[in-house]
Amino acid sequence: MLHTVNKSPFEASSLKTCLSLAREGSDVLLIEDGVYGGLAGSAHAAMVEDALKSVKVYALGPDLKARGLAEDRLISGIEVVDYEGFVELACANDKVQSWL
Amino acid sequence: MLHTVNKSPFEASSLKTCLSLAREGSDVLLIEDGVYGGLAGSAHAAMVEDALKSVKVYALGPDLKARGLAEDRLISGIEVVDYEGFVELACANDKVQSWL
Amino acid sequence: METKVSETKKFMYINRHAPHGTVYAHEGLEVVLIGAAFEQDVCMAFIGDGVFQLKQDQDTTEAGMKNFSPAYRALGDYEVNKLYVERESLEERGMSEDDLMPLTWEDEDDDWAEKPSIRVVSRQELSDLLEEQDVILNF
Amino acid sequence: METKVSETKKFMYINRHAPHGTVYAHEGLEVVLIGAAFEQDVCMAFIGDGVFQLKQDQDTTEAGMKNFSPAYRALGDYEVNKLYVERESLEERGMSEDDLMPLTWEDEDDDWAEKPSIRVVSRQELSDLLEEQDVILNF
Amino acid sequence: MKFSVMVNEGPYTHQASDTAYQFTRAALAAGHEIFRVFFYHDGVNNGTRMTTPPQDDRNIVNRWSELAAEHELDLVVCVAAAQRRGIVDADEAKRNGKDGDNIAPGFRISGLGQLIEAGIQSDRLLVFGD
Amino acid sequence: MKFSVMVNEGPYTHQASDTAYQFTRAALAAGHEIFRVFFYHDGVNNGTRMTTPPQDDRNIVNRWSELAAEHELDLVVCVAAAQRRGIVDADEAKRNGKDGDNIAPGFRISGLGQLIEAGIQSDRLLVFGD
Repeated sequence: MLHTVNKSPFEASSLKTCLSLAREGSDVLLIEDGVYGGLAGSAHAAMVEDALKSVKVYALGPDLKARGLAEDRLISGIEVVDYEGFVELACANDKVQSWL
Repeated sequence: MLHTVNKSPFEASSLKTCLSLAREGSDVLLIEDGVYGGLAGSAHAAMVEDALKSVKVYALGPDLKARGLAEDRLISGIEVVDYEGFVELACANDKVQSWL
Repeated sequence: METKVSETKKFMYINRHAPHGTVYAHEGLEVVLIGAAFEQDVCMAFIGDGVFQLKQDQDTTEAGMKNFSPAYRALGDYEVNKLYVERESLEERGMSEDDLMPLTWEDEDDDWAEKPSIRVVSRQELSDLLEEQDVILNF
Repeated sequence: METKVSETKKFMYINRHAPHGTVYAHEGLEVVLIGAAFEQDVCMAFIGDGVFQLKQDQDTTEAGMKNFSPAYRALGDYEVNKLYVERESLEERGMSEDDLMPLTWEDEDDDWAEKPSIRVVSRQELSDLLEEQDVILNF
Repeated sequence: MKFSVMVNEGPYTHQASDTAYQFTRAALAAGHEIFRVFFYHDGVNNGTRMTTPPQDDRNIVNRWSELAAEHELDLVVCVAAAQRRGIVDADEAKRNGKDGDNIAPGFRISGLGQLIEAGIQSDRLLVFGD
Repeated sequence: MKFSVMVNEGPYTHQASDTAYQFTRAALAAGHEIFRVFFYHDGVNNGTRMTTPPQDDRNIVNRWSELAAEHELDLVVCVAAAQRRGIVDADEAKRNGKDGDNIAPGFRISGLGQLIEAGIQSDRLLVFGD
């Protein structure tokens, strides 16, 4: 199952809710303002690092670039994908849940 | 100075930001989904109770009723006002900041 | 993956927004009611502020808005009778099951016995339910 | 309270939204640039995710959106040169002042010396600044 | 006292327009002046005459139009925000080559300067949004 | 694979419509089928032909119209959501007594059943919103 999160964890609760409900082996894709959730050294980094033990976390490259975030700012273990990769993740998982 | 907060503290950070920046003696008015911030016994009640030591907190009655929240569900010390009271608060304070 | 027209899919409508402050709860409920005609296997989940949608005694008169909360009572008639409410979300908000509207449905396989539609479940149970679905819509 | 047409008021534009995910930052900046013509005493505050608006190296090409971030560089020319950035918000996000665009203005009272527009301030200082304002707009 | 009101979200989707309306009505009832109501961001969508809400719901656009007629309110829709979202009066339609307009009675389209002026001229500026 | 896409926010205000567009384009480029794009909530505002965004910005509405023309996409605007927000085609204008319409090329107005059908018929339903 693919989960997408499009809001910043600093302003909204959706990343936290997603990670609390995503089962082991799920894919989580950070898009739009959700990519801020991937920032290393932030107040929410520990939550994401903890989640990385049981789920795979991706971040959408075009949204990182739009926000001036280089890949080396991301928590280690987060994989960057483009829109093509987003489509591939949607195919590879049996369903998609958007945590709007 | 009057601060208004219109979002639920369970989903958004605006109440927390408001209370961290509101100076002693300020008025804080909870409107729309912001009235959930007034709920006694919630996970955010301690933050509001703490704020009540230095600011006055109001909640908009029509928004409480719309959401089925009786006044006795509110944290003690929160005063309920109607739209007329909202106008009076806006008059009594020299400016209004909406934490959108 | 094979898709048949006659296939019955498991639909979950996740409700995460409080009512009235935004329209998502209201327009989400309209989707569920329309969707009921399609005879799919439907359930609803109420997570986070979504639990406030089921609060009793909503009265929008003074706010001058439409009170759509009575429409939740129609869900049972449309055979939408699995409403999962996350226990942790209720507790975090200082709420309990007693705060929720007593929604029911009539079980035709059990002599039309009136049964409760709301089931308070743990986050873990909800997580399992999510995995079972075919289509998830989030309002 | 007396209001004179010629009065100069203290305007603060508070920016609390990240750029691109929503339009508030972009349309907020448009207000500031238009407002500059009115010769009021103007400042901007960047709080919470608003600090991300000033992040260097924004490139929206692949996302297919407009990159409005270069417009912040025009603020100095419009004499909008008090941009307060909350230190706690930067730190919470793993960011530092080095991440921000080096915005400057030219001080005509100091032989057009180029001076920095961004001032990183504490939450307490920001709280004091809020109190000094006459009009506050929040984007 | 002289108030101005800013509305930043469209009708129905957020409560902002409802709260702004109730505040404006209460201020007028208390004898205050409303210098201007300024519609920005998605707030410009309050200014279309093309809505047909369900009959058992309030009509948010008509409510503003009627309040404006009754109290000679100045309802201003920001032109830049309106262009992004498709709110058009006869002048804008002509300028931008549109085959029709959709502005509701009592609303006018103007620039952001009207907002700044409202901030300068009013004793209080109240903002309602998301 | 057969995808459907749901867009719940209007143009420019939220990135949802942009991301949905980029996803749809990428899916088509990879050879997948787009069964339907359904516009709900403020998403219906993507379907007006009255927008005039700044010339240096993308034209979100036209982008959808052009993609639809190129790939015969089915762009469906929810009728109930459209009525609340003032998105109108010729039929709706007639039914609701409006003096014009504003629907953009390539979009059609229909009921919520089209969303449910998309969920049933598609292998994956992707939702983009606030």
